Amino acid sequence: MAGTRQTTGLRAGPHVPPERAALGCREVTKTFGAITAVDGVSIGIEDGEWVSIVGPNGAGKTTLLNVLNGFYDPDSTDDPDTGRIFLGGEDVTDAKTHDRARAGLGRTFQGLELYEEEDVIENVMAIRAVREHPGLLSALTYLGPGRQLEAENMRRVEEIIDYLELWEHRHSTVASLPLGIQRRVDLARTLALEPDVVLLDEAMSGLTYDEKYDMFRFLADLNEQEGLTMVMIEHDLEVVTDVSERMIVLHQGSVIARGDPDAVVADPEVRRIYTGVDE
Amino acid sequence: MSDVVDVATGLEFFITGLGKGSVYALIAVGFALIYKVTGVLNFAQGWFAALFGLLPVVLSTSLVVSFEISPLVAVAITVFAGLLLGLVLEFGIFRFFIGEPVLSVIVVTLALVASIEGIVQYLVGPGYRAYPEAVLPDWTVPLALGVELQGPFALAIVFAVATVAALMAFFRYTVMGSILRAAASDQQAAMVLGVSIERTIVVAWAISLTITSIGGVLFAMSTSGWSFAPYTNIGILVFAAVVLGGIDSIPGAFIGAITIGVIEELGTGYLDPVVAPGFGTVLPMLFLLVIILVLPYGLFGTERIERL
Amino acid sequence: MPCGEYFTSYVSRMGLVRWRTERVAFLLALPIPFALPALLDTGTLSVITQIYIFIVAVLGLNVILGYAGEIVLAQGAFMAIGAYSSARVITTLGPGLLPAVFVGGLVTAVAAVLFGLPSWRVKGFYIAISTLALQFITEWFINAREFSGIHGGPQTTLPSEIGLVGGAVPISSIQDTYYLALVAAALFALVSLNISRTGIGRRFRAVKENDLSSAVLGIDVFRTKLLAYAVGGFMVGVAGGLFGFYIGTLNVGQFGVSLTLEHYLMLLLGGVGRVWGAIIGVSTVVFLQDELRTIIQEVAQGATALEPLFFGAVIIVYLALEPKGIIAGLGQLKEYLRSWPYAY
Amino acid sequence: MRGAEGEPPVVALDNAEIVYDRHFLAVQGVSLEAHRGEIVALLGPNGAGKSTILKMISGIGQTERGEVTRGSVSFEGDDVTNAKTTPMVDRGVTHILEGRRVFEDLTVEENLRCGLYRGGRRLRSKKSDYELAFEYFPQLEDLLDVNAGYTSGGEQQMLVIARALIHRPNLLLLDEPSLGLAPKLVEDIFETMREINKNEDITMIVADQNAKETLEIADHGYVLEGGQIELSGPADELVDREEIKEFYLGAGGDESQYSEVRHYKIRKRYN
Repeated sequence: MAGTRQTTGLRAGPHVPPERAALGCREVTKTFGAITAVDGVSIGIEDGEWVSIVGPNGAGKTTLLNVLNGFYDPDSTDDPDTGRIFLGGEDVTDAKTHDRARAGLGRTFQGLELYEEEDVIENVMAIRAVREHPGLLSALTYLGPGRQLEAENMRRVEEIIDYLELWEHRHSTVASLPLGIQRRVDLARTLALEPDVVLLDEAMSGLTYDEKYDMFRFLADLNEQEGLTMVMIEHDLEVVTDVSERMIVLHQGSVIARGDPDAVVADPEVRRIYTGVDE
Repeated sequence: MSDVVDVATGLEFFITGLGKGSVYALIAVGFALIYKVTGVLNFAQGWFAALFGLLPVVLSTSLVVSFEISPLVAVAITVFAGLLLGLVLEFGIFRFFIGEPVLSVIVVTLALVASIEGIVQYLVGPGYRAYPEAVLPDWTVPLALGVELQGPFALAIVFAVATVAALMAFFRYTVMGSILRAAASDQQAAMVLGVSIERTIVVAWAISLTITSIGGVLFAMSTSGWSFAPYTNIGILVFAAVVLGGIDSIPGAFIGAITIGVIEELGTGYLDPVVAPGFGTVLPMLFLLVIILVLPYGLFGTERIERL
Repeated sequence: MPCGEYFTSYVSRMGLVRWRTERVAFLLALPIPFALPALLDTGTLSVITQIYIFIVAVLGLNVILGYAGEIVLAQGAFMAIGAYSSARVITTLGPGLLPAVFVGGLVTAVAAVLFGLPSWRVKGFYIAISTLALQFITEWFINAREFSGIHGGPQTTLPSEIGLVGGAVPISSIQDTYYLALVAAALFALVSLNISRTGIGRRFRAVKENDLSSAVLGIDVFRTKLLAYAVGGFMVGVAGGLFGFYIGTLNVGQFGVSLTLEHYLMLLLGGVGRVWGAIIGVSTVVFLQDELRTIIQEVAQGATALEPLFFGAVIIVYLALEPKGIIAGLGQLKEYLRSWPYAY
Repeated sequence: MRGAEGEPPVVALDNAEIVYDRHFLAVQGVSLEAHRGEIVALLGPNGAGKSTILKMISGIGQTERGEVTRGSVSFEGDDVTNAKTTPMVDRGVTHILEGRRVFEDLTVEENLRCGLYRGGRRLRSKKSDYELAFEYFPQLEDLLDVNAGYTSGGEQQMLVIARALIHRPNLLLLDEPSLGLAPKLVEDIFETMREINKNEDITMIVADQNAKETLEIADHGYVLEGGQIELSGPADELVDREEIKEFYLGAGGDESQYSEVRHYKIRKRYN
């Protein structure tokens, strides 16, 4: 990482101004009826950074991701400067979910949300088809450029599958695969988008040590070699402190601490709320 | 003077609509109940109503076999037959489709539609059959401006309101009601709490078809006789009613059905002569499409927050 | 899988006929449908023609229901729109059968997209019921003589001889219609297969399997659904136009809810989402209906009205035994034979 | 606490083989026992067959076309191989399925109410209906009127355990109770499980990914891999076994290894 990081307190504002961040939001609030899931949150993720979001269950972590990628609309505010979401320096608050994905925002899911009846190749190809797909006529006739494009897509997808070491499962129906492999298919699917920023919603949840280790191998490689920006929700603090460069702690919808993971974890307030280890 | 007549006509349309709507409500509530508890979209609902509407005619006249049962008893038997058919359907058919894809179940109900059409055509054909005099109510309820509410419609309103109130209380306050809803929400999770899915489905079908049978008979009574075609219309109007109310809501189905009944009657009265015959029956459908675009979960359906 | 054969390119791996045995079987089977008119009586030929036409229609339904997963209950209305609009084109403009059927398909595609608009806000059963409402409206509209100026009257009779394009290549006998329907069925089967192996079909299936994650991963769900409505609607409309010519005289009653039910049964019985499922399903159902009619007439004269009852019963029993359709059943059989004599 | 001498185990699998869909072999030759008052831990990677074993004990596996094809399952000394769910529930087996399966459309109170039926009869006890639940999960009392679908993951996990608790089981099967929960919550919930086990005399079988926490509360543990038992023994012994440490903490033992990943670059195979 570039050494531009300012050393600020754990209760300071966003690390990077949201409007200039790879992904950011300014004072975003999301309520469901009487419940305020996300309460005036501002974040700014730097390009190429690996950031973890932690917090107790119900803290609003997943809701925040959902607001960032447009699955939920944030509550509208009177102030035009608040409640805004930025992707790669552009205000995308009014952009549709699928347009944000195409603009480079990938995502994996806590509950996987795979195409369960399809095999691994189909799962990845479906999202690959978002990036590159032939015109209607070319597809219906399967002639000319359509055919070449499909073959090219298939080549790219096979590359992703090879990269994530999913060879032996290529033709297995996703529903029949163990969780560790399913989580990898989920990652493969979002890689097919060729994203700049990936939101990882508990991508290690329910995995064994070895499976987590593998997953990290892939993520670290993507982060370092491809410069992919990672925003990760994760409960395992060892994981968080070992790999991420910055950490954001959410509690009851608000950011209660952010900054260097080791410093954040050492914070007594965070320990009280999150880890439950009193010293 | 003409103003008074117009108001009276309007009121009459409205009252008839209310009565018709209550008949629809009985059938619609039966539909919503099945959907709520078992997740089955019973496309045969209107056809079941037709079958039940026909049964008193079959039983009390020598139409097919010479039963010659007293008409009132015949109506009672019909309602009981509703309960019985519910049991038969569960034990004979739907039991085998627990946990199967929704589409398969839909096709089963479509196949039931075909089967019922076959039976009805074999028994009586499409023609009109007069109802036995003895079961037709000869009284009416006088209302303002000389408008009267027909006996069958009055009965329908009473039955519909009572049924909806009873079902709402059942689902809200009884353990069995909670269990039925739990089974609808997550079958496996309910099973490991000892809920017998088979039994909940039996209960749902039995209640549903009992209510439907009352609706089917009352509709025939309101036209003093039975014929097939109107029931197929009802079959579709009922879907509109249920969607209007929000597909899984019992009071929603009731209010949706009343709304459909009134719109249909007013449309038929005022717009048929202007546009084309039958427009009144189409009007509720147009209304439905508008509602779906404006209020996707109907008037009373539970809005789900989509989660990821 | 056969050993000793390897794919040398992605294009060959993604081909439709991939294995040598498949290629041989395909070449051997190819002439059979073309030889049938010489071998069969006109009655049977007429039944098979109907099968071809319905295959086109059910393949269209398969695009909407099987690929995109939208439960659309307006199949009858789509067929009607296709039939009446191509009939209208034939009777007023007379450009020949093919252009008329093409226009019928286009009109139906437009109608289908309109029918699909509610999928902007709702899904699942709400779509099922709102499209059922549109079926109802369409039937009423065509039945109303007040609108004859638009649809040409609820009962329209088509000329029994029409040129394929303009006056050229006249089509009149059942044999001619047979070949026309055969070509149409083969063409749309190929189109369906192409949809299913290209990005379009993959996006359809993605939306069907999980619309929420699809949207988050960049698929425009609403547009994808409307595309399915358009493509499927076009196919159903073409089938409607052909069916209109096949029966000669249009009557709204033929395009009712029962036609929708019939096509659903065909597709579900065969196997949703599979081209071969649609083909097998249509053939099975049409032949089954035909056989049932004959048997009932032999056993009990006058009991023909009971045909739908038996028809319904057969379907329920079949689905109780094999709820995923014939294709899935065949797949299981194949799996069983493959591992035979070991259980697993 | 421990079952009396000579008393048959609450649950025993004897050399059981479990097959799905007539062709998929999920579990092979597994024997395990849970005695009265014990907490038994089932550990192992995903797809090792932990859930499958629980599902075949409660009978719910049959709805997924699972079948015990060889060996036997016994409950309190009686053979219950391939028994259906309802009779097993009647005998006092309650299964908490993986993934916090609350009835989302029902309120928390209605969810709890569903636990009040067993064997077709309403359960009666001296305490009021939900008192037992509130004793261990006091948070639930404030949530009674909230739709269960709107509660947080932790609250949902508490709700399903509470619902099972007022169902008064003899044997409680828990599938991945810690999945996706924050560390503090995992600790709290496992502690509560131990309390319930002690105070209410409920035998438990816990299948969980979180080996450390699970073995901490368990009496006995089994480690499964590829559908077979690789390792078993008293929990306090298992905790110290090298294989367990290696499996759950990586080859280096206590210290986490993820930091290595940051400096580890895999060889690019393609591109």
